[in-house]
Amino acid sequence: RAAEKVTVFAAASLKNALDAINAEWQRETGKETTASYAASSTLAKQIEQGAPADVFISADLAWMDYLADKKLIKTDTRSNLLGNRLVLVSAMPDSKAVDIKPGFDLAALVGDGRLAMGAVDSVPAGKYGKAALEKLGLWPAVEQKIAGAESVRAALLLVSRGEAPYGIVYQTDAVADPGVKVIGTFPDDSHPPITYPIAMTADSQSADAAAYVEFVKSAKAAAFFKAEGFTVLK
Amino acid sequence: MSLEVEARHRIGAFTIDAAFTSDGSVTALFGRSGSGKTSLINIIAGLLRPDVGRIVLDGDVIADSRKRIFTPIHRRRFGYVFQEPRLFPHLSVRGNLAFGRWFSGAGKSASEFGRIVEMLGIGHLLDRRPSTLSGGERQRVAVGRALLASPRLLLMDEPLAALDEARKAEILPYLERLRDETRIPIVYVSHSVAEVARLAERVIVIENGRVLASGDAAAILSQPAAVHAMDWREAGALLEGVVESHDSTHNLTIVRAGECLVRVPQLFAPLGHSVRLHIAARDVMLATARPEGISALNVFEGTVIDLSPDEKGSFDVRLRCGGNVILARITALSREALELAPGKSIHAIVKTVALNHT
Amino acid sequence: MSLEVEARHRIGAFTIDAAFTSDGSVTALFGRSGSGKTSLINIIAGLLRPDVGRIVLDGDVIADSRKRIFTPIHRRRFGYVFQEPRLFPHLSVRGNLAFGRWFSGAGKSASEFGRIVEMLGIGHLLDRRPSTLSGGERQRVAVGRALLASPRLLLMDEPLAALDEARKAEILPYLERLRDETRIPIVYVSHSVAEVARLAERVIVIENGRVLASGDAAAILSQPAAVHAMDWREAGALLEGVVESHDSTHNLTIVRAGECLVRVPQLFAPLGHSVRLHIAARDVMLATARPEGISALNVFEGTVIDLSPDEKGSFDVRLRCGGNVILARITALSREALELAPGKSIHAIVKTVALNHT
Amino acid sequence: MDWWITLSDAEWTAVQLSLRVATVAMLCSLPPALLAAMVLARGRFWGKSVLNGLVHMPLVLPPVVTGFVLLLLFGRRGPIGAFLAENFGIVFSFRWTGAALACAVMGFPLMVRSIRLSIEAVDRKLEDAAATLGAGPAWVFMTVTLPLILPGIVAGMILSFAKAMGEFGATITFVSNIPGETQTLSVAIYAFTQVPGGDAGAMRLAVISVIISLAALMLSEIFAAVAAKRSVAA
Amino acid sequence: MDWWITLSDAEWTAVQLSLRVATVAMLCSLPPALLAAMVLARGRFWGKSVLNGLVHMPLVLPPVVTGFVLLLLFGRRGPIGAFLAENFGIVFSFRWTGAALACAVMGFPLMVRSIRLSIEAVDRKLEDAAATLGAGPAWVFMTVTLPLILPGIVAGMILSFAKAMGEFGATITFVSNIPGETQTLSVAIYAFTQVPGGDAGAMRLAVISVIISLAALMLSEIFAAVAAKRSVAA
Ligand SMILES: Nc1ncnc2c1ncn2[C@@H]1O[C@H](COP(=O)(O)OP(=O)(O)OP(=O)(O)O)[C@@H](O)[C@H]1O
Ligand SMILES: Nc1ncnc2c1ncn2[C@@H]1O[C@H](COP(=O)(O)OP(=O)(O)OP(=O)(O)O)[C@@H](O)[C@H]1O
Ligand SMILES: [Mg+2]
Ligand SMILES: [Mg+2]
Repeated sequence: RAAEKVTVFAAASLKNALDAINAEWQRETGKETTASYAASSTLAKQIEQGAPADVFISADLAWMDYLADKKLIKTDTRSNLLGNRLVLVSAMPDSKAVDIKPGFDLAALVGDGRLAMGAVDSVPAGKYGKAALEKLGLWPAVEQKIAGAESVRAALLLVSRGEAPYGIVYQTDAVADPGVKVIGTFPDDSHPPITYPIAMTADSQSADAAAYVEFVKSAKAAAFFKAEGFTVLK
Repeated sequence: MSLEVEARHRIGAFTIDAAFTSDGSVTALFGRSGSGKTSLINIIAGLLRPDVGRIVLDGDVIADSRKRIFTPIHRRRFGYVFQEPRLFPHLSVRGNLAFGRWFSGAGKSASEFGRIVEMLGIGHLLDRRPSTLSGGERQRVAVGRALLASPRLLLMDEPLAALDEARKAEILPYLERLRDETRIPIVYVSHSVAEVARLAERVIVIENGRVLASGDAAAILSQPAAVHAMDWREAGALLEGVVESHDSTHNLTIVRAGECLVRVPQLFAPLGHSVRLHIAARDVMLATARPEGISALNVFEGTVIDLSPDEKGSFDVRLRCGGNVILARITALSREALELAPGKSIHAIVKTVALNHT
Repeated sequence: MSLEVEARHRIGAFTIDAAFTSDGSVTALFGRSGSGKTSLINIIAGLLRPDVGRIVLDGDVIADSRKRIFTPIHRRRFGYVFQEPRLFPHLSVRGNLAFGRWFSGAGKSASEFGRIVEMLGIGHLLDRRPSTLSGGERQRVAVGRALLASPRLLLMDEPLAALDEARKAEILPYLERLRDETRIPIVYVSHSVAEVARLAERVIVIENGRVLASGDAAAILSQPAAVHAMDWREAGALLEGVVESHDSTHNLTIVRAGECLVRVPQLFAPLGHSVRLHIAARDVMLATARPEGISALNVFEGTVIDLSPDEKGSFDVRLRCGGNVILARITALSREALELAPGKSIHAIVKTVALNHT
Repeated sequence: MDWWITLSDAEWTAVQLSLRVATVAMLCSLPPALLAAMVLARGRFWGKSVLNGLVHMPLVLPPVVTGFVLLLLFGRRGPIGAFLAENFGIVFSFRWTGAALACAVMGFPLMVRSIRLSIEAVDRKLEDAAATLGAGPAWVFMTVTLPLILPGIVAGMILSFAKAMGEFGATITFVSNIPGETQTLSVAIYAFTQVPGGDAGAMRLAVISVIISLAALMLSEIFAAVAAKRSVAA
Repeated sequence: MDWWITLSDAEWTAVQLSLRVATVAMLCSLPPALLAAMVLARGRFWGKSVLNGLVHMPLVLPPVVTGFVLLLLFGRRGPIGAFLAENFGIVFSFRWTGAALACAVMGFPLMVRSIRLSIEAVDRKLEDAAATLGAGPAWVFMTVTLPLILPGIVAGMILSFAKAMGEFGATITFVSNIPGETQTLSVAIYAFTQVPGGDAGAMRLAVISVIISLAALMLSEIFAAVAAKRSVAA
């Protein structure tokens, strides 16, 4: 029976939206799904080692590319599912909105505090954040002030707990946290597009996997993703 | 130099309920295995806190459960030689010996250290670990450790049990000197009447957690009923005497006890020094007439006080000889032959070598 | 019933280099503290593997380092009463006693269990943990544990050291019966001449890891030189005799040893049974003429063989009396008074109660 | 006890699974841990340091690395995993058995250390005494050594159990986060911390985890107290 | 030894930092661990179970949760953190001291258990003997108990050190991943595992970590052997 269930390996940040979508899918089709949420890196390596996953949704392109290189996904089923935006958050309710553009003195804003973000060479959000800061020419000034968290959630926590006055996180996480205030959004062109790709795995035996992928890409599902703050890509 | 002990305590099914006072400088605890000697000593040391108890040493109340006084163990400064050696395994023999000195302030001088080490014959062991010692060596180190802690009271639980006689003969005189010179009171557990007779002024006989008899060593050791717990073979009389003269050509010392002059193997005590002689009942022979041409040097005239009941074919006869009470153990057959009865005058014969206690 | 031991071993600065054979059923190991008795027993048991060694029991080669034979400890079935009790703390007394039975196959019968428990007086302790026992109680359980393992050889390292005399007097006869009835050989370490005299047929005297003297108990115990390691006070002669008659009205037994008739406290042995009498030198009095009207029941005529050198004012006189050699210890003064010299005829006087060994 | 009722089926499953995984991990690692402890405490052989190092490895390496190593070795395509699956039908990958394996491995050094410490404290003279009474080496171990090291064994088991309750790094890396199969309590807690609004859920599960572990601790203490009463050194 | 040369400065810094963090964590947790072990082994008081549970908490909870709790308590705004910062100038957040605190807390239950096990094995009769020789409770502890529990202390220290080398969950959550300040070896290893193709780097650092721990283990074994030789039960 387990083989008939669709098994989704998805980035941990998608848990809320995907849980809702899976529930909806079950209501409509009567079919159950199994979702395993973990870091994209973990999931990719598990798929490489023969994990019984039918569908993989990664939080960045790199790990999907990693599997594609090894021919472990059905490339024809791959598409970019979601997008996200990077925002600058502050824990201080009275902080003013800022305009993030080249020449913006982020270093002065941060002062002698820390700028929390995902770890810049391992966590996807950190990688995007670093790219944006470099593109805007702000990186050299703030490089020494970065506190690289283990995930966006941890970075957000650092800000909401007042450890770091400012942080760079995904919009999706920021809007859900009443403890922080979004004071600026990074221009979309300042960093490579934040993309959550989806694909079926090469080993997938499930008859329903294709239908499930279509469902996740459907407008019905899109509503759930949007509710969590994601941009739905077409 | 007075010790007052009172204790009532239950451990499992065993109840200790004992009280005694002793003003002797050495108090012997006698009793069969399991009678509660160690428990009693533990109570004195403070290791066992009795349900009800009171310990007074020289007027100093060490513990009194009614008044909620309890001097902590380490403030009592009671040197304790445990029944088992209990050496510190992580310290060398030297470390074990020195342990008490760290805490006793001044401590014994270096020369005292050397003296005790030599007396115990543990000089060659100082750098060894306790785990490499033989049973007797451990016991000797344990004795040294307690002695070197400058205690104000020594508790010794069968301290010489695992030692050979020659070694005992070296340690006992040291304990005697301790008793006589430094006047540290000692509570001493032993199954050997010879040891007790030699050291103890007071004897407490324990049976089943209770004091069966207590009193002067002389009195207790000549009470056959009380010595059931001890070596029955060693029961006898204890005479108090003073050194009268020395006969060094023959290695003899003459001790005056009451009106009797007793020849004993040479003692190294000055004239006039008071000494105690234990004359075991089994070593005393009786004769109706003064015998001639015999090797025994001590013949005392006396009268029979009374006879104990027959015990396995032998009688203990109490005699009064020149102000002393002497005990003689004879067979039923001899009793008939000599027609012994209270009031009969008799000669008691004791070999000098039988009085050798070293 | 023959034991052959040969061992050479270094432990730290101590070297053991001993060889002895014994065909007695009880072999006593004598020696001062630290002389290597326990080490030797450990070698026999297999707990210490000597550099060079050979153990043969009744022709059965238990270990031989040259032939690379080494029977594992648990296959030797040598019951070992350690110097310290070594009870299993996680088992009850009953569990400790039964331990050996689990492995010895048949094991002792239940009645034997009851007999041993009663003899040791540990019946009321069966459900207790060893940690709650007194020192002597532990030692008794350790003895019981070894006895109940149905050993083919018993190794006993001062098994009675912590016991009172009354208890010893209950255990010794049991060991005697073991020796006489089951004929289990025993290697016995003790500092007590009385115990050894009573039990042992062969005595090995160890000094500093070497065998100083070995031989028949009678021979060794009357060699003052060899008994330095033992209680000097207990040195004496060992007489082999047979029960001649019983005098139950007076609780006496008459033993014939050579041509001497010795009156001893009643023995519970049948007529004709052979017994051994230990007559301590200190208990023997000499007289030039047969004394009259004395309580001592044993007067033997004899002649002086020789006199030992003067030792602290006393001499050991060897006498030949009716085919036996008897030792008498007298003072230098008596020696002069009686004009003792080899060849002189003399009377030896021994009290019956002095021969009481129980 | 409001939150109790609000435990979802999935969470309830996670609780049961955690219990099963922790118990199995604890019990199955006991025999090898005993063996390793015995060898380390008593053995004298050349490779002892290597063995000792190996035993401590799961402690020294980040759990993610341990999990990854397990994935490489015991995964469907791993040498050991493939061997076991083919010859004995034992499959670890993405099964609860794999979670138990991960937890057992992570708790192994803790268990070995505890037991080893106890073995080293055993008075070997008692073992000698047992031998003179006719007990061969195996019997000596069973009747003397084992009862005497019971406190160490209990301590080791408790550490292993508690560790298994808290383990997620190696588990999620090795067998992913599959509800009902490999999603233990702590993995579920982790997943909750990765999404906005998950804190309450994480907290609720953490409380359950703590309660279970406290109960286990208490049991072990009672057991240890009984054992201690029985085996005071004589 | 090729890879040695290829250690980047940052990695080299991580190595040094790890050593410092692990050493400090081990040493600083020793006194409280001793105290806790003593109280748990010897004390008889009402809240003992609670204390015992508390000590085991870091083992039971996922490290991320422990890190989160540390952040709540010892963070800049946390009650203890604020108090310490104000009164003693001790700051944990984003400092290596915070990493050390996290590692110390994670290793605490391991250390306490080892020491406690040893304390429970101490023959109290020896302590009694010391008391009769005039040693007060503190001296008895110093001169008798402490030397006798040395094996347990060493075992506990080694476990704590090894744990500190492998800890990253609580560390990264509490003090994030700041190169040169809080990026310990295992945090760096973790970062490597999160990027495609980072395995080689992770492996290199893992090897270093293992070598350091092996060296520490070996040292402790030598030390323990010496101590054991000294204190065979008499
Ligand atoms: N590991 C060791 N290192 C050095 N010397 C040792 C070691 N073990 C034992 N010895 C020495 O060997 C000698 C013999 O010890 P053993 O225990 O055999 O004596 P023993 O005759 O049984 O003495 P006791 O009557 O005191 O029990 C002792 O002097 C002891 O100090
Ligand atoms: N925890 C306990 N539970 C039950 N009984 C106990 C406990 N501890 C001691 N006893 C009993 O108390 C009695 C007295 O013990 P103690 O050690 O004082 O005897 P002892 O006179 O020193 O004997 P020994 O001469 O054999 O050393 C013993 O019968 C012993 O069994
Ligand atoms: Mg006692
Ligand atoms: Mg010995």
